[in-house]
Amino acid sequence: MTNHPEFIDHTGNAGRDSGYLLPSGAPVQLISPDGSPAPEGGYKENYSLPDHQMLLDGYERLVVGRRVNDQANALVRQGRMAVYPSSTGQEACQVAADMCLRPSDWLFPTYRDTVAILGRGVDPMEAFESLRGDWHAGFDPHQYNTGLPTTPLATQLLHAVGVAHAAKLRGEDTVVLALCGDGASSEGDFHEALNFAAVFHVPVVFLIQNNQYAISVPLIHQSVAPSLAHKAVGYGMPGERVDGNDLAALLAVLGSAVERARDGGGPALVEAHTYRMESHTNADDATRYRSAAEVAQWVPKDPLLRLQKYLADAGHLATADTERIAASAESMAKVLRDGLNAETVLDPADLFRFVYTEPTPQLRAQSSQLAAELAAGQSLEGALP
Amino acid sequence: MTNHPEFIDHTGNAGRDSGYLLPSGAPVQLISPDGSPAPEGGYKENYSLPDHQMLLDGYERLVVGRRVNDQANALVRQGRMAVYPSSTGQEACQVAADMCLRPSDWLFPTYRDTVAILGRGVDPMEAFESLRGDWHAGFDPHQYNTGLPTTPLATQLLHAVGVAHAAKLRGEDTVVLALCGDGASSEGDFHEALNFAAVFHVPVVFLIQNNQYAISVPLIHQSVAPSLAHKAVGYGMPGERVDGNDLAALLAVLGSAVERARDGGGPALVEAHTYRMESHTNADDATRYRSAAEVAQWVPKDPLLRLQKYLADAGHLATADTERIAASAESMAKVLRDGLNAETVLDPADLFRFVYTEPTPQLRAQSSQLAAELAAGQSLEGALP
Amino acid sequence: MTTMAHKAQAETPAAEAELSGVQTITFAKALTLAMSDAMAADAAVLVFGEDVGTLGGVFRVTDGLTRRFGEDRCFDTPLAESGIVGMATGMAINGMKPIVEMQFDAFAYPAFEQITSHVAKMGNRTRGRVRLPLVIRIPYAGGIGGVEHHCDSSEAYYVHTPGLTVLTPSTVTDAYIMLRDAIASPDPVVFMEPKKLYFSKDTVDLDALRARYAAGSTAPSTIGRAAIAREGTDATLIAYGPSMAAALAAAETAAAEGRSLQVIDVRSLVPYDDETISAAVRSTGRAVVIAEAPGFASMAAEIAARIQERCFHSLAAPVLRVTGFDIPYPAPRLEKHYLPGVDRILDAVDELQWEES
Amino acid sequence: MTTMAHKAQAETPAAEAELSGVQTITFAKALTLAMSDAMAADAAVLVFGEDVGTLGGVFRVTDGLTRRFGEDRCFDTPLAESGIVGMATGMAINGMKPIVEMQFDAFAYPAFEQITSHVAKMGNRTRGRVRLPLVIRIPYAGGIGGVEHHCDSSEAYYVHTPGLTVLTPSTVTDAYIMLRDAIASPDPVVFMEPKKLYFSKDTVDLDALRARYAAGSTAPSTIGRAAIAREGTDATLIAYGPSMAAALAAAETAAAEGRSLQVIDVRSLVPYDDETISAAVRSTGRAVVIAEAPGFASMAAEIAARIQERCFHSLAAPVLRVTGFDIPYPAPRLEKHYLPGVDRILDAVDELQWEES
Ligand SMILES: Cc1ncc(C[n+]2csc(CCOP(=O)(O)OP(=O)(O)O)c2C)c(N)n1
Ligand SMILES: Cc1ncc(C[n+]2csc(CCOP(=O)(O)OP(=O)(O)O)c2C)c(N)n1
Ligand SMILES: [Mg+2]
Ligand SMILES: [Mg+2]
Repeated sequence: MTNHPEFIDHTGNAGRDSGYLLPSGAPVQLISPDGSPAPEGGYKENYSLPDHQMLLDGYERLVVGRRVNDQANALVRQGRMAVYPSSTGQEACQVAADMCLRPSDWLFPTYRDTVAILGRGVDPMEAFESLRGDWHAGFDPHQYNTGLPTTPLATQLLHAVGVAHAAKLRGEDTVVLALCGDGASSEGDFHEALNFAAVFHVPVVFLIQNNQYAISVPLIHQSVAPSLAHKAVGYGMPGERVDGNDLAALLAVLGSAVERARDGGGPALVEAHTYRMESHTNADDATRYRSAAEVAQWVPKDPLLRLQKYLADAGHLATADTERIAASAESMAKVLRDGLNAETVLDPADLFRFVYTEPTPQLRAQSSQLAAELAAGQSLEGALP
Repeated sequence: MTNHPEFIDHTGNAGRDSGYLLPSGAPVQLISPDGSPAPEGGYKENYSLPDHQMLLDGYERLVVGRRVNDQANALVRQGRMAVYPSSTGQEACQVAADMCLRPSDWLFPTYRDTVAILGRGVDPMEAFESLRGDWHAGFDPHQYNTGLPTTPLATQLLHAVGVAHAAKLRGEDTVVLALCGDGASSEGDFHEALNFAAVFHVPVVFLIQNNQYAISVPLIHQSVAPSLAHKAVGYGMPGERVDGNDLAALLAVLGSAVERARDGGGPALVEAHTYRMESHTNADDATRYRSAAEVAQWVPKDPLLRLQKYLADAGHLATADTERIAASAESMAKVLRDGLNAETVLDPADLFRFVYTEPTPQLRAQSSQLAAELAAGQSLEGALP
Repeated sequence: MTTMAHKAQAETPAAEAELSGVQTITFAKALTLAMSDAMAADAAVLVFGEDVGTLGGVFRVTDGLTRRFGEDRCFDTPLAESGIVGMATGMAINGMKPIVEMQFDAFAYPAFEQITSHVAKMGNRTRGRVRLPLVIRIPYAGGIGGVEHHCDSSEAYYVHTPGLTVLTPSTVTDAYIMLRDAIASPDPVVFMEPKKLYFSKDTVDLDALRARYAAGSTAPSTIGRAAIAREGTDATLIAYGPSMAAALAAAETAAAEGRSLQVIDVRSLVPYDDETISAAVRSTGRAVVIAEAPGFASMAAEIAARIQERCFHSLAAPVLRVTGFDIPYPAPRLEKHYLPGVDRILDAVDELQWEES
Repeated sequence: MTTMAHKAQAETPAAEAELSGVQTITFAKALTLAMSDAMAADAAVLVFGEDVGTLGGVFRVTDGLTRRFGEDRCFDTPLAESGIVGMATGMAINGMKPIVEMQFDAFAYPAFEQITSHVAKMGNRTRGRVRLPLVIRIPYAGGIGGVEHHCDSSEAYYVHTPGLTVLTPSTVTDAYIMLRDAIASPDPVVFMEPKKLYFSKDTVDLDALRARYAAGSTAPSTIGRAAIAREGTDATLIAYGPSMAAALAAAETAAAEGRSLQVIDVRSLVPYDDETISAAVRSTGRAVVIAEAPGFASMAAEIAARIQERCFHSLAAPVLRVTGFDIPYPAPRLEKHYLPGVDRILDAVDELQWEES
């Protein structure tokens, strides 16, 4: 129905024609780690630097994102949350994802993408509801056109394809941006999602945040392909790799993939090279599997530092900007502190309310049983060790 | 443990380096459909024509394979088998697979690969036991180093990887050749198998028999990649495409992939372009989804005709050869007829014997129940409509 | 870009002469009609899966839907079941009502994670903010001489998973109305179709069936409602789907021998109709549960456990089960030994301690 | 090419000071020791999965195995569960005895097709010619404040699938011996480890435990054998794995109130020990089955159904079930309402119609 047969050579008679699908030889970089414009050569197809206003907006989002990570890490240490998977060091990928999308577009995040979720305008306390352990999901995906952060790896990529497919069938110009990690690219669902997207030619941009690790497992045990972006060619979609700590390059590469998808150009795969600066979650201890020296190499590549230098050097970061941005980050941090320090009240009857649209007779009975127990003031801790 | 980091550029700093992984621009062909040596240009890396003795052996296997398909189709029409998925037109792929392997190597076939299974020396009545509906599998994989024909698509590819991995850990030089169809390449297990094979650098050659259809679904609905062989690059293994109706090309391409794997070169993906001349199985009606004209285009590309002409033109197919080969095909057909026309006696107690090494108390009780029913002469047809 | 509006124009409404009035149709045709009527009524209803388009499905259940509604409404997918269910989930999130076909029971297993971790949980996870109105059709069970992996009775996996509605019709009428009820449900439904019934026939009044789904109709949904398939007073046989024929035949045979057996068609496995089934068993005091799946930790186990919990003091004998053995489904030539047949059911009835009553 | 022989040389046998004699160890450590002892005894035993190598597993159950046995014997795989189980199947076909770890219960679902259609069926399919001596370790169940998808009690899916042996220990001793029995089994074992017990401790005599597996030992396997965890005469509590603590605590409380409750640890879910469990229930005449999984069509349903089938005339009351509700496992702050606790068990015991006896 929706293939693009001009790209296909299943008869086997055409010449080698996959070049246009291959990623650039090195990750696209527009701003060097030291904040200077990257030299020619890291470019491909002349991606160009976004304008200063956009970069300034992006810088603000990065600073807020970092503050979110820092504040959340502190709150989880203080026992105000069940778990927090920090994205410190990876914020540029999430910020770029948000900035490339319109409100009517959809984002499908993973568990590590709280910064991106907040960037979509999700109410912070809704965004943190699952991490604080109150409920499995705290926000309405339709209100923000944002999927729920998904734990079973790579499964959300198929939901992204479905959302895009539905929109396309209705003739809407929605684009869907789906995030996953390097580890998730090994799952069967990754393969099926990319293939479905390509065959149905739907507007999905897949962004692999390659942060070099899947918990403790380094990329070398995950894949021996030239790059993860090279997987694109096997689906007949273009692949690209980009410096995931360079917000400018991310905006250029993702932005062009998103607009190409919007124009009916079909899906694309983007691999962003970044690094998870902290442990997998607060429950993990990254020192068990990687050296401090390795982590130290990534410190100077930090996405915030680089953009700050670039903007400052270009004279686009006035003291007023810095102050405003710091205030905005602080105000977000305060929202998180206040919200997460406040006690929430949960209704145990909710356990039965939503499993089906109408609770089944069985669930009504079970709900009554629990209500009776609670009314009788039973201790419920017996089962906990 | 077993990666080959020389191929990997996860730092993203090397130049474009995936060329060596890409398949040739067109499927490798060594003998044209008209039986003449293929012109230069379809070659890659100078694959060379196998010697005449090998081709004559291959021709005999093709003729026997075709006879197996014809005889089995007749027997299934006569109700002597539950089902038969014919491989008429695709025999060259299976014959080449057999010929490239040593007895100590392993083959992992699908349900359509009866010709390959027989070529491994499997007793014909054992090979047909599942197709006649007597039991799920009729032969001992270890006796023939041949996996059981697998129905759940692509799942056997992982078993192939495991067999290869075990052999490699023991320092054996076993190579495993795993077959699947074009449709099966869409399954998640295909992705996981190729990736595991690449990451563990194990000696598996994956052969996709691209016969253009998955039951009724043409390849264009399965993939829009430049070719299925292009999927190899995403795993960091070489891919190649080959004319699947040209036994000589198959022997050259598969043979070199097998020997490369044996020498520690790791896995490879080969896509063979062929065509399923008949319906998916006897239960299918291919006229519902494809035209007679399309089928007719493939008749002159037949693998038998082409090799016969080539050998005859080269003076390597004496009348005596032709007669011997015909007799050998007839004798195989007779084995099938005699075997499948003979009634087999099944022991219902077998239903309980093998589920566990030692039947559980529950299964012993159920076995006794059935034995008692049978002793009481109960009719067992009640449940059948 | 092809829009649905565009396709609707291209559609030739008269392409398929639709049946109406009183007709003798197969179970498979009833399913086809349920889908095509639902598709005609609601542009959000889509059908997709492996071979469901041009071929019309390996059992021809989707036959004609692509011709009638176009390739945007009924189409083939790449061969990947997790992909099919996962994409359907996304489409359901975004306003569609997909009906997907798993080609055979065992070939739904690759989709198990999507079904269990997403389809089943989405409504609850989102506190009801995202409902998934999707239907996963699964041809299941044996009795058709099918080869390995084509005859699993896999319902236990789904009924055990909270959040799924699991339905299985056994009559031509139910094939139509239960599938329409499934499509109309705001919640995800696993719709299990007994393969061996596909070509069974019955005469039905299509106009009457359709009227149930007309605007303003107050016809009750079959979801959560068991059916009393035969009245009887001495004992209750409880079955569903592929086992209904044997249960009814057993009751017929027993009647000739002077024993009156009531037969219940559970048909809605989840939600389960405790009320009807417990009342039935209390009325007879004896029960045999019949199902084709291996019995261990199965739907039949649940039924037996529930009945004894609820009807203990009405029971003259334990609730017995006649199920498939705890073995993989046998090869074609041995399946007759596996399937719960009339004699095995009557043996169980004989064991219900009649001497004591 | 790296061979095992080569690696064996590279191995430093004294790298890990192994424990021996009487030791106080955690449940997790008992599992580690079971694997390392089995690996030391048999070069065919391998361990792999996600994060099991350098990290030693997210619960540290494989801690030290790579250091002691090298990367060929304990290693990380790409992140793909179907891949892990499928590769293990191939390795088991070719002479290895793999132990694979699924990181959490819900993350075994991507491997469901491999487990159901291959691992479970291979022995039967081949008339016993290919046995798969592999162990699939699955940390399961809740009570740890885990987030969604990390607390499923998924045993029903496996126990319903013929061909799988399903074990679940609840004591430190059983953690060791049941895992060794699982590794020694020629058949595939799904080994379900209650997460909340990982850090529970007990004092065990490791030399005595190891002696069970020394050459010439005649110690019986735990496979197929339930354990009587506490003697009692008034009613029988039947539990396993994560629910044993609550069952034992309930019996303790009941004893203080003058009611003597027997507690059975089913521990071998398949094969199931009808003999021990039916005899126990017959001796008391009353039974409550306790399990954390949703009750519908669960292991608990099977136990209840079997007991009433076999012990009907010994029963003074229906067999009651105290299970998880039929809902997805709750978020951390609500899980206490879900878990079968002491009070809920005692309520069920109170309902066993004592007035009538
Ligand atoms: C299907 C599945 N298997 C295993 C896990 C457990 N798990 C959670 S995160 C993770 C690592 C993921 O790595 P990656 O995809 O690179 O993302 P990152 O955490 O680095 O952002 C694992 C193994 C899971 N959530 N889902
Ligand atoms: C997991 C799974 N899904 C669906 C099927 C049903 N099925 C059997 S063969 C087939 C088509 C396979 O096509 P392809 O891989 O191209 O192999 P071919 O039959 O053409 O040799 C399908 C859909 C199956 N066997 N397994
Ligand atoms: Mg990662
Ligand atoms: Mg094919």
